[in-house]
Amino acid sequence: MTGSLLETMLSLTIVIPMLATLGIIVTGSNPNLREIVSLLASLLVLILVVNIYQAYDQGESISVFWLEVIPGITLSFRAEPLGILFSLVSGFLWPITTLYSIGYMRAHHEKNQTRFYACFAVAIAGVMGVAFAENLFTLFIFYEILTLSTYPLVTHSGTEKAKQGGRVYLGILLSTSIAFLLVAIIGTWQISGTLDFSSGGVFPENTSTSILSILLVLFVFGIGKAAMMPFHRWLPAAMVAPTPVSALLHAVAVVKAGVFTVLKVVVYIFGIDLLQTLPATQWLLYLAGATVLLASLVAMRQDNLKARLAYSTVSQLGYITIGALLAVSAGIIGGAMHIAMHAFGKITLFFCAGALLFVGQRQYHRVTTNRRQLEQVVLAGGHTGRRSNAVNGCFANKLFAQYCLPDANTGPRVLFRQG
Amino acid sequence: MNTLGLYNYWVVIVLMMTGFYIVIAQGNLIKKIVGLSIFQTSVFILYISMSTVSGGSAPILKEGISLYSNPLPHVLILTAIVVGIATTALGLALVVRIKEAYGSIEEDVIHDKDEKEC
Amino acid sequence: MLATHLPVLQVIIPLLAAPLCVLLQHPRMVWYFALLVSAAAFVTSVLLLQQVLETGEISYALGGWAAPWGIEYFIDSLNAYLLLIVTSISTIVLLAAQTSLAKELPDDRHTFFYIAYLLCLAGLLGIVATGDAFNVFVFLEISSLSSYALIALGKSRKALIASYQYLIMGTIGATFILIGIGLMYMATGTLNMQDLALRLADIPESRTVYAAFAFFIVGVCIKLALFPLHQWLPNAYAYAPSVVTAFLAATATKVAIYVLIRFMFTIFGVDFFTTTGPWQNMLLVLALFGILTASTVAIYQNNVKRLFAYSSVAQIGYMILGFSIGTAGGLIATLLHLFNHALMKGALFMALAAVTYRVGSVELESFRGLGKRMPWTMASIVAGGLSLIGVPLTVGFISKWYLIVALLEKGWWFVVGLILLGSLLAVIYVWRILEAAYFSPPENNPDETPEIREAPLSILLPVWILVFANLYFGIDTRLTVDVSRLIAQGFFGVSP
Amino acid sequence: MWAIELPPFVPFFIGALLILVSRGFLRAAIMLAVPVLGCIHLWMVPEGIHWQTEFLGYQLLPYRVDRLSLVFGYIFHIAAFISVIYSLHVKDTLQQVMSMLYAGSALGAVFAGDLLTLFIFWELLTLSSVFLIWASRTEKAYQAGLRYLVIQVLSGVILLAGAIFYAQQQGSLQFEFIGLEGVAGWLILIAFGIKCAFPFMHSWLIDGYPEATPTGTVFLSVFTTKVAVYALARGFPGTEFLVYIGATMTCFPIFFAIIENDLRRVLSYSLVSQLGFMVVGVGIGTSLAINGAAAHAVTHILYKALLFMTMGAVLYRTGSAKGSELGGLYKSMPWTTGFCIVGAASISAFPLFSGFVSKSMILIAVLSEGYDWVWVMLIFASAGVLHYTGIKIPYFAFFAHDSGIRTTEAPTNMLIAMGISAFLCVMLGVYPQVLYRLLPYDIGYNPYDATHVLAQMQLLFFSALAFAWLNLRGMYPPKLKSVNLDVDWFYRRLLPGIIKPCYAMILKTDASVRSYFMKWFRQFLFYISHHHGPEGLLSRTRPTGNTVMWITILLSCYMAFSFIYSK
Amino acid sequence: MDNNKHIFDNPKNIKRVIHLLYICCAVLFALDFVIHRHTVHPWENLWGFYAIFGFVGCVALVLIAKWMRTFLMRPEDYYDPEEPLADKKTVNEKGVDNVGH
Repeated sequence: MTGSLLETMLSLTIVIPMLATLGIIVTGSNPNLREIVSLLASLLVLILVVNIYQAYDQGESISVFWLEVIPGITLSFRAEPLGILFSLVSGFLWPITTLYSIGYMRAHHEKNQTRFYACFAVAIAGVMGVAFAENLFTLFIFYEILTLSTYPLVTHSGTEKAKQGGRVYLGILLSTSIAFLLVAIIGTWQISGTLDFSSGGVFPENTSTSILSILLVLFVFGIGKAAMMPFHRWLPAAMVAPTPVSALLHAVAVVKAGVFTVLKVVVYIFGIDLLQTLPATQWLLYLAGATVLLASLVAMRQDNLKARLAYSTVSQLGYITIGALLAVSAGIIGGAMHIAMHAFGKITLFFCAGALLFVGQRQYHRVTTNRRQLEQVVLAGGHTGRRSNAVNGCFANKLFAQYCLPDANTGPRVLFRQG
Repeated sequence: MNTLGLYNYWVVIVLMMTGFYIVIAQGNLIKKIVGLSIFQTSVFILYISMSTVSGGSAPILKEGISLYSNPLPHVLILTAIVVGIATTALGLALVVRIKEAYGSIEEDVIHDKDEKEC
Repeated sequence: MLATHLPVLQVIIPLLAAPLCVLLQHPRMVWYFALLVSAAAFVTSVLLLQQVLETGEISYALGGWAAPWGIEYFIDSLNAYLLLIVTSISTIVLLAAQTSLAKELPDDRHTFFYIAYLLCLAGLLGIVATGDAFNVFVFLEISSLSSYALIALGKSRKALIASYQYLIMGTIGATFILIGIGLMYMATGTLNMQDLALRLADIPESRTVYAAFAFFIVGVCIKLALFPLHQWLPNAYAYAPSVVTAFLAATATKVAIYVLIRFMFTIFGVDFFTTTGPWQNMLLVLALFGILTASTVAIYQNNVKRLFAYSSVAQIGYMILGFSIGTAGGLIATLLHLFNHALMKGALFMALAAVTYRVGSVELESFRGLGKRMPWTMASIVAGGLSLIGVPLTVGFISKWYLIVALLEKGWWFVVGLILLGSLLAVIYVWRILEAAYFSPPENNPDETPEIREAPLSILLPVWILVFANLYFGIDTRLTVDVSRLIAQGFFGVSP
Repeated sequence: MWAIELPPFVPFFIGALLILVSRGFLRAAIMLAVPVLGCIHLWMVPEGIHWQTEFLGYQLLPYRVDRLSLVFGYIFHIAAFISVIYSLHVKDTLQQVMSMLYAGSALGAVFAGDLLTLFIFWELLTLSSVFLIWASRTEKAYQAGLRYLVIQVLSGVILLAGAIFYAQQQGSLQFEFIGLEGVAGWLILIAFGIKCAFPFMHSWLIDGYPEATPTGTVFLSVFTTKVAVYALARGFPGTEFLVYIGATMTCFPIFFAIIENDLRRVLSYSLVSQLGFMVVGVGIGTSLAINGAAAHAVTHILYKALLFMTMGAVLYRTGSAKGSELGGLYKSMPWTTGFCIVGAASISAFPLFSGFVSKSMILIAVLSEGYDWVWVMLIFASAGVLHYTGIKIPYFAFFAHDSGIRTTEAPTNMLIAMGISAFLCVMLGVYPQVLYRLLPYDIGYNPYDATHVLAQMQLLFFSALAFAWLNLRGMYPPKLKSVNLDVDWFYRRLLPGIIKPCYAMILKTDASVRSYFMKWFRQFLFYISHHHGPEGLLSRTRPTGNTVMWITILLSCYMAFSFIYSK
Repeated sequence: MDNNKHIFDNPKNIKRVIHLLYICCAVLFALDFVIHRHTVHPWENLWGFYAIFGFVGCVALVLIAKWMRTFLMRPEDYYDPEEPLADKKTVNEKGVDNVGH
């Protein structure tokens, strides 16, 4: 494939969902057409990302430049392994979620379905933008697009409770991203003069450790989508959303964008060698470990199935953050893999939860009375997210533990095991 | 004696403070405008005072006089006086309208009426 | 030939056109005329900017008397930049004036409105174009007096009170500036800005200069509505006719800031500002207070116009903050925000004009459900709001970016934190509107008020021009950043 | 010679799938055919490593055949076959599928050549087996199953951690001798130990097995613990620590077994005790001892399955397996009674029964290595086993005081299954060479010499005498409807007892901190809105004078500064 | 059901079984003198070691186990979640049927 075709394809992964948004709005009055547009766009994106993956696999370097906003700060995209992985996961799950949504939304006779599908498509554009962003600025933009486009989804039902949840959702995500992430990004710009992701990090060698530590902390907390405690509240708060949205939040897009950003920052802004030398890394590791544990504990006490799953997600994200902060290559690999594994696991769980909801049983204890369904859920969960299993979760977990050792990070390791 | 020598500056300050005090303390809208005028007047005097050249005569061309006060501030202050008049006029016009609309020109009364409206 | 007279044409065209309006009694005709004048001014300013960028500063001696004796019109990149902002906004606002005013003003007042409008425009342009300190005062008063009149045209009787208050304070402010100028003249014996700058640098710092400085800065701060001297602004903006609000919000305060920059950096000099006395810190503290307090107050406002008026106070805080850093980077941030804020507030207040046109009220309550009924208007409010917050790809982001970069250069992390806190407050007050518009059902049954539909094109068009500019200058920053850089370079001698 | 080298778990997993889609007779046929065919297949497979893959730079050997694994492989097939027959009457897809998966996982674990594969099957064992407990579909079974699941998963996670440490230390994941050097060894030992029901880790077994379905218990008794024994034999042979662990395991459960009322629970305790023998054998680690442990595993699978089957049949027919509720069943279930006695004789290690030929190997190995006190403990346990299992089980279930329960003989398929295992018990007892040939090490060993037989007979008969004497004197512990505290008390009573108040305290603190914070926050908000709100100080329309005052203040400030700074 | 007399319904048969046990024990004990055992452990040489060990050990086992009941036994519903923590005194040895005799 020629380079320009590939560049176009890369642009298209972002443009197609945007166009789909328009198409959805235009065809809003005809539900069938509207949903066909959604599905088509999702399939197209899937095909595109698969092609990009293959091209990259064959050694092609794909990058595309859109425009320069401020001298040195550009809107540009590049396909690199982490991003491709993330885009593949999301690209694969989007059609599935769309299919599920069609059934779900119709069965529930939800209102404002056009808005729902439109926002959904924008969110996917955001995801693709985050995945392929070549620099922090581009990433930040799409990160915010993702935040804003999911708010209407979270508050879809329009009830006062939904709005309350939506406020918490938006409040935490926006405030962390503006108050911390943006500062961190500008700080990075100030220190290194670039925002481009480059392997090995961007900071000059003589940068003071304390400044870098502050930056790291700002980054980790600023990426509110990674749901590090104590900025995790938005995730349980967002469970008021319809189930397909929860799937979008937990599996396809939002939280994954968060931890993905953490990974990107760790690998391409700090660089793992530098990260290992920062004192803040240790503390954040402990915090991530605590997040894993506490969220699991809280999850156990949740009666609402979706809340339970939400806290479980918080806990799982902690694993990925640990993987990133370990600052060793296999930790990164483990973290990246766990993005995919957790996505598949959690989406299954949420779909099951949605199915149960359809039967009218949101409360966990009521579900237990229907043992058969519980078994299904537990089985699905057992094989994927929660119970470490050969098929997926374990590999990621394994890698973490493996590389905890050279660091002698006993604390997180022990915590990890408990989880 | 220096202090007394600059007496017109003291006048400026006294006038200015008087004007200010009226604007701050008086609730009556017209009185406020009066205060404002006094305040502006102080500035006129300031300008005129500073244009004085000791021993100089008024800046009117006349034979035999070689030392004149600086005429420029006088010119400037003419403009300022015009502006001051315009301001006062506009202010008074507004007060008339306010009186029509509220039936009062006392600031607190007007304030209360606005409060009630809400 | 004409090109050499551009600086004076810039001012003289609207100034002379204003009385001519009396001849054109028909509202529509006056409107066309005013629009034409404003467009001409706009073209002039574009040409001027071009000229300045090509050949450098332009000095125009009025009536042929050379400076420092005669009055000089002096245009450098800063002036040209400001002229462009003022004329462009004025023209765009005028586009919508006819339609918007039709609902807000009786027909017989239209002529009067356009006279005042053009006078105000002329005043603002005069302030910017002139190179003579006293002339600044004169034009300031021209613009102020006409803006008092414009505000008093508001429908509500509160507009009268607002106008009156503005008059008192504006006069005090202008008079303070006058005193300042007088004291400067006392110290130096010149009124020409370039000359003043040269002579002030020579003479030893005296109490006269300090007193001039004190009077001047307080006077300007009243005009630009720096916290806590902002109290005239919310009411004036809230109760003035919609187009007036849009025009004043986007231009008047900007021009005041120009005056501040010009006097501070050109006349008193950067060193005076940064090294002697706590001027910098005083402004910084006031600006920060302004940002936080006004943003917080904005959150609680139920009148959306008033809400955005408070937001303006906060935004002025950002500009003064950048100014008070006293570095080239800070100045760039201020200048960018000057331009960008004009764009966003212009767009927002114009959108409010559209809402007023259809709904008749800008209370938050009446915004409920507007997202569906007036999609384009509300979309423009979304865009403007996002810009206000500083979301990337909007102009708001650009200026905030430069502001933070400038602060980080100084190492003022704490201030960065406060600024971002201000942004978050902006999120909240913008979100309140959006939530009402998009996520709240209309208060009354839509069937009962079927007349609420999308605003007419004549209002929407200018709104969307501004929204588009909001986005365009958020993406393509060459013009604004380059010009700002050039200006800063002029003052600080180095390119940041 | 054998073209296809399928790992033995594959037929079972395929079988599980087929069961899922088949019904009735076909399903039964598949279930029967899988172990038979699998066993024949295994017979043909030569020793060696048959599969190799690479994963993350580690060599994985998912299918390794040697003599140690073969012993377990064969007996697992046989046991699976018997258990399948026993459960033929069950019409429960969940149980059937899961039991197939369970058996397959056990085989997978036994033939795993590396720790990662072992871990995978280790977890699959857990996941499939827990459904056999849940299949009872009672609340009690559900709770017990959850506890079982948690502990088993814990074992798996520890194994994983251990494996990772091991890989870190050794650079290899190969599952060979591990030993207790370093953290890895200990972690892996603990993981194995949990599954092997080491003291204080045994409660899951006592807790879980009796709650499973009658047929499920049979499956459970066969696989999980024996996989653990196999893993110990593979990874920790000759670890002295295990000798003492094993000795403890043989002795302490018997006290509990004596006073236990639920006969299936008694069998569970006896299971732990018998595991102790194997662990001792592994701990000694000589070829005789390892042989003994392996042989004991084989015989134990057969007789323990037989005993569980008889109890299962009783439970199936009467609905209870409580000693206090049973009695006199020999009248209506004579065959079952007979098989039970065979099983009891086997577990008690009467000569000519299977227990004898394996247990004696371990005893001799212990003695010859000079573990005197361990030996004493083992023979104490050997004597005791007659009490709590050999006599107690048949006595209370089938004889003793007639409970008045009259029922019918167990279903035919159960009888056949019991018959086969009873036959095997006797056969191995009479002709042990069949068993010995399969064992990992070639040693000439003959259990039937006069010394052993006599000593064993004396031990057993006098033990029986003690039973008779105590019983006649009325000193034997009566059967009481009760539960007896065991280690599970710690996590079922003590831990919740501690955690609940702690949790309550934390919640209370949390709530009060939260409410304090919220109160503070609300006050803050109130303060903010008081000053900034629509009628607040800062947003009210202030009188003009007010601003002018501000102007004056600001001006004076500037003036003051001006005068300070001017020279 | 069946009202046939079964083998152990006749107490005599029980007696017979017990007597048979006594005889066996006696014979086995006697055999110790007859058969020479090759022993590994010195204790094994003790006269009647296995017999006595078996008897004493089992009696001790049972007595200890019975004693353990005093602190291990709890009512059957001890762990049942619905019930409040049961009072230990509710376990009444007389109340439950004694099958052991």
